[in-house]
Amino acid sequence: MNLSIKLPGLSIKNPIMPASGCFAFGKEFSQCYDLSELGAVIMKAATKEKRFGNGTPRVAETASGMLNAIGLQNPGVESIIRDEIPFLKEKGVPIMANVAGRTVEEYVCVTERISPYVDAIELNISCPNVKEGGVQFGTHPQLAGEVIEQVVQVSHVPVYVKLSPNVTDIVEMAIAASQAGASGLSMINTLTGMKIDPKTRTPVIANGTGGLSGAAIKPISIRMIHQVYQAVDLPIIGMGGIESAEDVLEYLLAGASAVAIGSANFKNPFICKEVIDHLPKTLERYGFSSVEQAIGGVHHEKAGSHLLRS
Amino acid sequence: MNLSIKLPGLSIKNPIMPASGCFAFGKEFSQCYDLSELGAVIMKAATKEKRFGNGTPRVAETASGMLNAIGLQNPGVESIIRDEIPFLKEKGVPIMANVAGRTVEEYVCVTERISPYVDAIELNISCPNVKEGGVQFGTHPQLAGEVIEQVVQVSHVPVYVKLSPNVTDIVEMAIAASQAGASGLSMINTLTGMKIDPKTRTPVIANGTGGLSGAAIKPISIRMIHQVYQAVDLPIIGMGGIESAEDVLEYLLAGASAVAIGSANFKNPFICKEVIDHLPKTLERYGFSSVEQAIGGVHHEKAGSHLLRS
Amino acid sequence: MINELMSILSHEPLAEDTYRLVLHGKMVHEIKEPGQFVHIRMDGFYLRRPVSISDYDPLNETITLIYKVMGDGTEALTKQNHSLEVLGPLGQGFPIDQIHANHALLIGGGVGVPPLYSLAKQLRRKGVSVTSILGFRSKEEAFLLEDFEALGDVHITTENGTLGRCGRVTDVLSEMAGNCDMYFTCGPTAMLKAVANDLPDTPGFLSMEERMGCGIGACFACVVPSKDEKGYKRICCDGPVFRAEEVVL
Amino acid sequence: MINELMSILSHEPLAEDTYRLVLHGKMVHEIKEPGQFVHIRMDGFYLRRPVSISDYDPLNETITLIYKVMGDGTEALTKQNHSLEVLGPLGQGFPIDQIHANHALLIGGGVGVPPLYSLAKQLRRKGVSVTSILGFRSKEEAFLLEDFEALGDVHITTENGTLGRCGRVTDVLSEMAGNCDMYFTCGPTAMLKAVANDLPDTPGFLSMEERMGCGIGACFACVVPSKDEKGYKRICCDGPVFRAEEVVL
Ligand SMILES: Cc1cc2nc3c(=O)[nH]c(=O)nc-3n(C[C@H](O)[C@H](O)[C@H](O)COP(=O)(O)OP(=O)(O)OC[C@H]3O[C@@H](n4cnc5c(N)ncnc54)[C@H](O)[C@@H]3O)c2cc1C
Ligand SMILES: Cc1cc2nc3c(=O)[nH]c(=O)nc-3n(C[C@H](O)[C@H](O)[C@H](O)COP(=O)(O)OP(=O)(O)OC[C@H]3O[C@@H](n4cnc5c(N)ncnc54)[C@H](O)[C@@H]3O)c2cc1C
Ligand SMILES: Cc1cc2nc3c(=O)[nH]c(=O)nc-3n(C[C@H](O)[C@H](O)[C@H](O)COP(=O)(O)O)c2cc1C
Ligand SMILES: Cc1cc2nc3c(=O)[nH]c(=O)nc-3n(C[C@H](O)[C@H](O)[C@H](O)COP(=O)(O)O)c2cc1C
Ligand code: FES
Ligand code: FES
Repeated sequence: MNLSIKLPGLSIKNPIMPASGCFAFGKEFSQCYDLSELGAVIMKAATKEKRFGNGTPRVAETASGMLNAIGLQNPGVESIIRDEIPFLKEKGVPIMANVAGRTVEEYVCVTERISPYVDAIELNISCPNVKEGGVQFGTHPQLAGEVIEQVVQVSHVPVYVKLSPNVTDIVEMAIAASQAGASGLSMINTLTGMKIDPKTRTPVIANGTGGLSGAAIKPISIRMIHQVYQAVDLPIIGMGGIESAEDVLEYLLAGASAVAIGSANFKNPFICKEVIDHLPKTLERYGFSSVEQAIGGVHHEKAGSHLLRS
Repeated sequence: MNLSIKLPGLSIKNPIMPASGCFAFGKEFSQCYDLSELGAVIMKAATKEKRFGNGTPRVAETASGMLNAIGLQNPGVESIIRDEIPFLKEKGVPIMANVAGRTVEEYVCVTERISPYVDAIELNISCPNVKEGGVQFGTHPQLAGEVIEQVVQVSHVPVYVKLSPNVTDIVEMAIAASQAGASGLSMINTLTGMKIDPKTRTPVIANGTGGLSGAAIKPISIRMIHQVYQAVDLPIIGMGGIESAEDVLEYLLAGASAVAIGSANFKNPFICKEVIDHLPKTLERYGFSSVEQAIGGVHHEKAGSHLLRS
Repeated sequence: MINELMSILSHEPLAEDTYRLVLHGKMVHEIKEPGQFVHIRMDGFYLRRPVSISDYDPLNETITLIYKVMGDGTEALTKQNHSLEVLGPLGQGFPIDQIHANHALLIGGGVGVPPLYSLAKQLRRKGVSVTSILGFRSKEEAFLLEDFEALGDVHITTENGTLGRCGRVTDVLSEMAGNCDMYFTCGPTAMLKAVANDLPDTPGFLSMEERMGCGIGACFACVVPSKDEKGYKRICCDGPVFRAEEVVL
Repeated sequence: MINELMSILSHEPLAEDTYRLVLHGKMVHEIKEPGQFVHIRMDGFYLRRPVSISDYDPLNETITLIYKVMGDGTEALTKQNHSLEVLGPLGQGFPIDQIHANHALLIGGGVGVPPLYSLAKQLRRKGVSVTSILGFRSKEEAFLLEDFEALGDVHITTENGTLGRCGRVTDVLSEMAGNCDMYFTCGPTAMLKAVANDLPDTPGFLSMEERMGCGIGACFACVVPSKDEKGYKRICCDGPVFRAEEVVL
């Protein structure tokens, strides 16, 4: 079974990567399995300076999902280059750097610094958990276009834009990214949510709101990828609630070329490896002979062969 | 324990109502309990002519939720007035009519016809499951304002506007509704989603996309109500994933004045009555002596009393 | 219709991926006719699962279900051994009291077979002769054969030919049709359609399937177009059993 | 660190809303020191639940947890009787091998008491005298009293005065402080803060709590500000046990 896939900047042996922010810089999970088994690693967001992030509690449990408001805590781009990337390089796994910022200048500066050391950039214009920067770029096509254009100009490697689902029209955002020179899309970041504790009468998350992730959001992500696949000719890294090889196949069929697994790493730290192990059999069971073949499958299928009706 | 609440058009003895589309016109559920136990009933959407709706399958299961694309099937406003409303009147339960349409004219016409027979209108500008009409009004503040204004003019009873969560800025929509003369808001309708069956390589729902409801979406609804409560001075009927009296309290604290229970009626047809029965004890346990007292509670609470920290 | 926590009296494999589940509870007293169904709730699943009542015994207060593992929900069902939250009985079954026939033909495909069993028993009790055509994918997946044989002639088809005639139920239908004056069928919609087409002049009843939300008529998830003025039927409450001429397949 | 399906050897109420759970498995061999914890996964809950290891026995391959019902997850935990998916051992516990003390003071509040038990036993094994101050809400919620008494002096406080001194652990702290040359404390953050403030000159260790995502250091959910250059510690992997002067409470 051929699991490999070629994407801008990433020639990966399978389409499975841990999602940004759910895997730190890989050290912790390297206790669980050999990181070289992964298609690639998407690192935790990098900002120019180190950030402490939001107050705690930073996570809350929801039905089939969770809220988080970490607030982009990270040691800053220089420390990531110095202290984190060498470890991943040594493991021999392709690296994607998730880049965040408060201003266009910060995005540009971080990309300029980090892009020579990684295989691709994931431009995070969609983090709902920081007060300034981040999400406003991700909800206005014009602002998005501006930051993407400038980042693409300075980047040494292809730039994937990570889209926010908190928008009326995801296609409009995807088109803006495409026109601004993005090489690919990452879909989706978290949906803004809140949980209130009736005991304290306050939001559970210190920040008030947090980003909703996990199985709960999968139908929204699948819908958005399905829409964007039809409208924009860019490869998509799909994510949101992936927990099994079947879920991966659903993403591929919707139009993703590769996927990232986020919160499920917390449920089961071995999940990425397990999904990789199960993927060949799953593809086979549903009649596919490669990952490539499944991509966008639902768009090519003729209607009318519905199981219930046959 | 005082559960009663006074809203425009609705003086209700408790804040619990079945959500539109999940209770038809009440006949089926009247086999389960006496409908007069309910705060009010929100009827299935009414359109001018009868509609058959979408092809089947129309529902799919998701993690802690479901997708539906019924497509506003209903017998048409005249039949609803003639064949359905008398039954509910006889039960002595306040009635809210959910009004849908393809054009401003249809919304106006249905409201004109039905409003004399009911206590309030829930203006459905947020159904994601019909190709034309419906959701475009719910995602553009200006279009929303226009239809709301005209509907308010002809309505004999207060108009609540049912907002779609599929927007970048829910506050903007709420403000548009308020400025156009709405008496209240209903939040939220379903989020557009999709599920793909790898066996058939097609979407499970015949319509392709469907509306996501259930516990999965509760954090999104709570967040939106929390935002809108601060920005707009209109009473809010909260909904999305309510399954327990604790959930009701969470909605009240976020800023809802009453709530509607939708998909959970399918899990447990007795749910509305059970929640009403549990509500007094639940309010008491968390230190409230009435429903009124809990409304917007999280906005009045001073921070710093967090359980985990005390 | 009640929502009952029913205890599980027995739960055993019957054929490949197919299980027989015997439930105990008061619900049995509300069953009106064969062909009604129950709606099963399980932890971790948002929607209930509809399953036909295959047999029931008011004296011992039992309801028997036969189901096949089709996905995660039925897979999880196989692990239940203590009790189950069941809503039912639901829908309209075969109107046994109004049926006047001499020789009934029962045509069941796969998990369409179970509801026909209790029907067959009740038809015999009324003095109606019963011939059954039961279609399965393979010998390993076939079940209830002896039970049906005790009630009349049985013709088996399997898609892979490992038991009975190789092919589908419709392949033997023409040979049988002449003898019967009424038919009853349950199975995939495509099969129902083929059967109804093959027996245009015989009065017949179809038991239908569709994905369900509420199961009680309130959500309009399970509609099928109908020939009456209203234009649709809800499978969960107007059916699942319909007269063949009522619905548009 | 392993993820193990551990079998449940016993699971019984210990005090009001408080349970003792004895698990069997290989994980015990990886425990380095008292104060480490495990991360428990249960069906229907998206996040795992962190619970301290209260006692462990490599010979019999058992791990003992003591937990209190605080919400839906721990409520569901009480119903588990067969096996449990457990990730562990996690975090840094009390560095028992590096501890040089003559007389240790242990201060535990509520469900902060369990991890101190195995610590107390190991301190005694090293020849360190142990005095314990255990605080509970009420007599009904108190537990492990005899177990601690077997290891040294025990002072009990309850908030409602139904057992021992009426009040909080800090109310008896000053009386004890003089005798000890090192302290160890676990409980709500407010209590840890009060204890650390009351014993500014005594070297001490705090075991902390925070809501967790991964439990292994990868998500940054569980940080606490620290006094070093990095500025933070992750409770799940740098802790849960810290030297009092390391963290900012
Ligand atoms: C009136 C009625 C009677 C039935 N009687 C029987 C019976 O006696 N024995 C039996 O084995 N099966 C019966 N079925 C089919 C049975 O309901 C499905 O096989 C079952 O719901 C599949 O659930 P799952 O979780 O395994 O599959 P999944 O595919 O994981 O289910 C996902 C969702 O789709 C629904 N779904 C999937 N397939 C069907 C289907 N064929 N019909 C309706 N809903 C479906 C499920 O209920 C669930 O909501 C009946 C269906 C209906 C409508
Ligand atoms: C390192 C560590 C060790 C612990 N050891 C013990 C122990 O030995 N005995 C014991 O009874 N309890 C212990 N706790 C607390 C225990 O984790 C919580 O009581 C438990 O998670 C509550 O779960 P719930 O589902 O009942 O509550 P819910 O409020 O329903 O839980 C919702 C979410 O919040 C989290 N949460 C709620 N309260 C806490 C808390 N105090 N700390 C961390 N997360 C929380 C839950 O894990 C879950 O993710 C420990 C916590 C930590 C961090
Ligand atoms: C704890 C946590 C931290 C995250 N941090 C980041 C981040 O730093 N940058 C980013 O682009 N996305 C971040 N995300 C979003 C994920 O990468 C992913 O897009 C989202 O969680 C959906 O996938 P999932 O449902 O598999 O978790 C974070 C998610 C979680 C749960
Ligand atoms: C099957 C189904 C049909 C619905 N039909 C309507 C409708 O006709 N009009 C409407 O405004 N909302 C409709 N809704 C949306 C619900 O009223 C409600 O806003 C939504 O489902 C969220 O609540 P819940 O999570 O409790 O289901 C429908 C929802 C479902 C599940
Ligand atoms: S399943 Fe709801 S109407 Fe039939
Ligand atoms: S819980 Fe993830 S870093 Fe501590």
